[in-house]
Amino acid sequence: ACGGPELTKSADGRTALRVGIIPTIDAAPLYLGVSEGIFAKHGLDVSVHVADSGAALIPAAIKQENQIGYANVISDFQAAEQGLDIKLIHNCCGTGSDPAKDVSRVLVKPDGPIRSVDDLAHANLAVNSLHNIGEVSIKMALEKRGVDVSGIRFTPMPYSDMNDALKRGDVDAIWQVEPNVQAALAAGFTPLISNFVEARPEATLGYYLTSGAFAKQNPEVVKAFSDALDEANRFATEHPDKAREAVVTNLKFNPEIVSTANLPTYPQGLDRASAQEYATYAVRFGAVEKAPNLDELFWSGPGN
Amino acid sequence: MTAVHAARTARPGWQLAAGTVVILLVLEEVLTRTGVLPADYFPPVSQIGAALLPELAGAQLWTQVGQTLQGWFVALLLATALAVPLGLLLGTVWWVRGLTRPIVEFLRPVPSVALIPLVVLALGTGKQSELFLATFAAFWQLLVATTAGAGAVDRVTAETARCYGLTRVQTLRWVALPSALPYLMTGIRVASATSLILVVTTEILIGVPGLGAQISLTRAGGSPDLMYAYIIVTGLLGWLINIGLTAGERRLLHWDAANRDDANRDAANRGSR
Amino acid sequence: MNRRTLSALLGVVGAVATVAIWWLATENSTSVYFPPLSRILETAWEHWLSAEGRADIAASIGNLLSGLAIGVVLGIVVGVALGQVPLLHRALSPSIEFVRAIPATALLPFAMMLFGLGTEMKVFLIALGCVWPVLLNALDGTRSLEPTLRDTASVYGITGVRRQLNIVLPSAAPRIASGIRVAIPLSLILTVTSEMVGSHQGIGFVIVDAQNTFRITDMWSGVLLLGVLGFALTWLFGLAEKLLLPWEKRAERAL
Amino acid sequence: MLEVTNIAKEFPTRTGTARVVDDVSFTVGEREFFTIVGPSGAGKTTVLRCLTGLAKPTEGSVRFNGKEVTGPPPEFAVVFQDYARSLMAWFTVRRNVELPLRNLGLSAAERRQRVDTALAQVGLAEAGSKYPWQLSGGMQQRVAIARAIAYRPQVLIMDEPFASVDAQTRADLEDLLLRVRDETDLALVFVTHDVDEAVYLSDRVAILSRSPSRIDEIVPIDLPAERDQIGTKELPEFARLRAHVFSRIRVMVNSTEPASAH
Amino acid sequence: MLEVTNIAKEFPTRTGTARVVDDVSFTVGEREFFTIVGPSGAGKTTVLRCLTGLAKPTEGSVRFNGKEVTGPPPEFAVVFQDYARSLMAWFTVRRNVELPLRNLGLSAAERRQRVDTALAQVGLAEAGSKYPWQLSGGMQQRVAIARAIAYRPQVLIMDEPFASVDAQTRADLEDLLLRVRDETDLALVFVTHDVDEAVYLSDRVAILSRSPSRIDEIVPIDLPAERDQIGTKELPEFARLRAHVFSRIRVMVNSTEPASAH
Ligand SMILES: Nc1ncnc2c1ncn2[C@@H]1O[C@H](COP(=O)(O)OP(=O)(O)OP(=O)(O)O)[C@@H](O)[C@H]1O
Ligand SMILES: Nc1ncnc2c1ncn2[C@@H]1O[C@H](COP(=O)(O)OP(=O)(O)OP(=O)(O)O)[C@@H](O)[C@H]1O
Ligand SMILES: [Mg+2]
Ligand SMILES: [Mg+2]
Repeated sequence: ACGGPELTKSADGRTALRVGIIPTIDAAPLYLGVSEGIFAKHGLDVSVHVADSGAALIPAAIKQENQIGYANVISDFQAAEQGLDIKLIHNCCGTGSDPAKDVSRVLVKPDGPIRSVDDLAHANLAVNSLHNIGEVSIKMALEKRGVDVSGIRFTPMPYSDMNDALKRGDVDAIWQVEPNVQAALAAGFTPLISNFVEARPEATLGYYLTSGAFAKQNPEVVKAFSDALDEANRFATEHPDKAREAVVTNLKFNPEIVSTANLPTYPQGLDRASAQEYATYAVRFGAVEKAPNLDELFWSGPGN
Repeated sequence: MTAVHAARTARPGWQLAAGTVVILLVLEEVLTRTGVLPADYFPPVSQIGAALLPELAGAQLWTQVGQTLQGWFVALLLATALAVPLGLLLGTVWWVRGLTRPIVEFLRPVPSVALIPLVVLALGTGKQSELFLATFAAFWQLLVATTAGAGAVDRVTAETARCYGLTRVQTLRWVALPSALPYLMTGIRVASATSLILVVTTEILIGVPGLGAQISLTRAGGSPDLMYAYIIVTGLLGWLINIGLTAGERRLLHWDAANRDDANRDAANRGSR
Repeated sequence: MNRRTLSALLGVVGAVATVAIWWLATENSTSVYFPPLSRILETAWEHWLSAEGRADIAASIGNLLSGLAIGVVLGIVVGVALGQVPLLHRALSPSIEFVRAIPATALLPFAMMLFGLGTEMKVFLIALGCVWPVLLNALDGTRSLEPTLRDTASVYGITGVRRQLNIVLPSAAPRIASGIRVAIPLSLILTVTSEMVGSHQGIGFVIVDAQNTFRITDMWSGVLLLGVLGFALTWLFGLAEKLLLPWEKRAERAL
Repeated sequence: MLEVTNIAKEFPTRTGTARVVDDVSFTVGEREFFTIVGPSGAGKTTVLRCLTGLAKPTEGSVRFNGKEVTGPPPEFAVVFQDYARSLMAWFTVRRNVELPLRNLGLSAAERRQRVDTALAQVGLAEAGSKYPWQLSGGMQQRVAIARAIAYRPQVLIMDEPFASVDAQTRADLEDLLLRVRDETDLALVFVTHDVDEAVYLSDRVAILSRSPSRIDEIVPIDLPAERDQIGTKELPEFARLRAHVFSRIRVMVNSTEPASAH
Repeated sequence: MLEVTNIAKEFPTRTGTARVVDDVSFTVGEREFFTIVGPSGAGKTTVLRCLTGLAKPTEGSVRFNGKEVTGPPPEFAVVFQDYARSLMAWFTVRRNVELPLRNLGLSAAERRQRVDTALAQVGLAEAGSKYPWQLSGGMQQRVAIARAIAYRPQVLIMDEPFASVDAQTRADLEDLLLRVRDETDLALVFVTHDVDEAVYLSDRVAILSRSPSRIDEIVPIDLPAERDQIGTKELPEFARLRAHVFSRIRVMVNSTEPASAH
């Protein structure tokens, strides 16, 4: 994409910025950044745009329709591998090191065919999309536990349908993320592994991104966004209740479920180390063919 | 004549329809309450209704309804405006039809959903994309209907037009179009649902504001009651739209055998004997 | 040369011209989203002719044909019935219109609830989508049955199944055919939709997977295949129509 | 056998209802050839439609063998004025004629034989395998007649059945009708614009007034039962009846309507 | 003015082609009233279709004012045998009659006036706002006639235009045609099954043989130019011509076809 549309300024001189996101708890800092005036402080007038499909967010960022987009780490690799010109500019969300606080679980029916982690080796496991972060992180976690992952079958379906499918026995196990984990637990399912934490603790799982062209033309805007997010992420980490409230008001999340849900971490800066590890496994499990060049994929600051 | 008469015959039908709907609703309630249908993911109507009520009172729902309706309407209008003249042309000029047939048949099965990334890239994530995808899908359906209808002109009627020196355009307007109209109106009712469905689907997938975006949000947020409430609003919208279309159709096609009041009344008399 | 062969020839010309334009327009394209046609064709050739590709096609076609067949038969039967029993029509039409307006994606959970994840669920979704154009056309076609013909049937006591087969169906046939023409591409589209969930195989699965992993050329090759299939199905239907509705040829196109 | 008592028929219009048939009563006896004549637009077709139960009279009643007619009785056959539209374009001529016979419990051979006979009788022996749209107007009309005859009804109702055939064929078909009547004890209700034909064929001729129509007069045709195209038409009584019917129609046509006013 | 030279028409059939018209030639002069009669199925409608350029003769040619006819010339108007289908169900009677006038460069007032006149002439002054399917058969046929007359063609081609109207109205319409011919220098090509009508109206009557048809004879009608329903029909010459035409048709009908064989 060459050139791209001009940035507009709002009345008080702030730069208007559209940020695309998928409707998850991961979006909380973004909303808080708006409502708490953090973006405004950094000269940005951010509007949040929600889309169900990540497949639409990256083209929108490339077209600079949404100047900033979001995708998880594996999708980022896949987009880059196909030659899409994206730059990762800031951590969105990640995982801590306490398995109990993981936002993600693999769950099974208590009376189902899968009773133990080892049984997962031959499970039919529901994930939201194949060849993606669920599949990769689960395989990573299981390998670290010494389970042979070659026999697992993954079945794609929307998160919202998984509990039902498991209950009916269409699948043997499901991979859920918050807040659906809470609903799954409430339905009486047994969690087996906390795959994000177990795959790699303290990892960044998703990044804010922009098109290479935009990053090149508007380094100071990207910098301002990145700085603002540092603050927003910190704020969200410090005020988990406000983070929960933000997704309830903005994304219509069910307050009961959200109140008990684990929150992801909202890490500072732009973490490359965990991406490196994910890249290795992504190649190994066939999500991408070759490891991405992280130097190119990651934005290296306004100096560049 | 038609309107008065329609009102008169519509009344008993209305009660019947309402009765059927009530029966179906009660059935759903009973089935979910008794656990024949899994209630936690397919909530009973009373629960959906309870979730819907506060929404009905708020302004937000109506804004979303308005946005979806607007998308539906503009897309259907665009599709009609494009498909009808083209369909008349294809239906009446054999060589144009021959020339374009493979391309038309090739393009028709292209799924709009697969086009989403391309459309987003070309048109962005705004209303334009929604309109494009909905128009694209509705267009082909209307084109088929119009082409078939224009091809079904009675031979004698067409020859009459030729004999009295009607120009090509006049023949299209006064002969081919009215002849195609019964087909076209059916096509419009098919395409109307398609347009609505695609508007809602793009709203779900790329987050254009409207009912679909709400469905997507409530689904992600783990509130199936609310999600079904929005789905039901979508269905109701489709139903209301159809009432409007059917009424319009009766006026427009009052001359068609299907709507000739007397003939129908006699037929009904015979049917009920 | 008669008009039909000429028309077919023109079609070839049109198709070749379109392909040529597409080819030339994208030949030097560097856009990831709009790859050169030559590359799409190459990818299509490689994938769809491989054993895996053929298995994908076979899986999809099986679902598609079953769904389409069920949809068409159901559409004709219900449409013809509603068209002749006004009471039934009035009673059911709100419920029908309601269901009709709900997107297939929103119906997925319902379909899964009824049928689980298997083939039945996909066939159900495809049939549910295809039934509407056929149903509405059959309904309207039946309703506008030529009054003199209707009278003829009742005078000569042509009733019941005989009436349906000899009078109602043939006269609604052109409309029903136009409904089926709409249903065919719809069945392809719904095949894709239905394979978004719970599938490991199929054309739709390949397209959606390619889309999710940004393999746009693969996605194009899937779209291309759908186009080819749609064309082939419509063509086959045209042949069947000619066999089933031979009297239609009298309409040697009046205008 | 067939009693029509004070029937009236109204059609809904934009502004209310139009009374098309005002008050028509007559009876048709066994084996009777009953003809209705009247100005164009008088309501003849409408009366026939009520008679067969295809339309419901707004007032009055129609009884066949004492039973109220609410739909076409199986004993009736009808040749419609709009004959072209009463044929099924998707069936051959044979199939069109044969279709009504399927309910009569006949063997295939019997059906075939009846169809062949009827087609030969109307002079279409060779057109059996054609489609209706491959036939001339008059031939289509004769297919409709053949269909009615092959059905062997008790009451045959015909609405201008010979409008599109040439004079010679018409005479042949007229005689065919008379012969069929004699052979099968048929009653006929017949509408025609040809006064000669009406008088030649009928036992009684009813003259309908302009719409809203009433029966102006029912003329008994006291000609010898044995009719023949030359002999009967030369009888002075024939000429008298013919002149009488014709003059009544003229009065009806000119009564209030400015036909061909200029 | 109108020259038909050795036209033949074949239709494709399952087994090859059927020759329906074998060899027909005639010319129609200015202001001439030219009538074609012949057995049902002879090919009259087919000849008319070739004449108007609606169908292409397999052999031979049709020329109008020296120019080959390949499509309906704007100077022609046609009343189709299948009149009901030639009316547009979606337009009122007025609109049906007015439609062809739109291309004649008339003002709205002139158009309205022409439509009113034509409808009054055929006795349908009051039916203007009805739809064709609300009319009786004869009324529909008269709408088709009104449409042709309002168009004021140079050549008027009519295929059994009075088949569905009563005797009195028919006579009125016949005289209307003659008057219009005299007033507007119209030429007419007319098909009828009514021999009296053919002789009464025509300058020449062409008798068509059975299909594959040829012209059996063209009979010049040497009756005084001023025709009138009573006087003309009482002339001995009228009776002679009538008998002659009738006997020719009888010969044609009975020639090979076993009409009403039993
Ligand atoms: N569906 C209808 N709606 C309104 N008026 C109608 C309808 N059908 C018939 N009429 C009117 O009823 C009158 C009688 O019609 P009908 O067809 O019975 O006449 P008819 O005697 O058969 O005439 P014809 O000899 O011309 O066939 C006509 O004036 C016609 O306009
Ligand atoms: N489309 C067609 N295909 C095959 N045969 C046809 C077709 N149209 C007409 N014919 C045949 O041509 C012959 C003449 O038909 P045409 O309609 O010209 O007769 P006609 O003289 O007008 O008869 P009528 O007085 O009954 O109207 C008929 O035998 C008919 O079967
Ligand atoms: Mg009538
Ligand atoms: Mg003819």
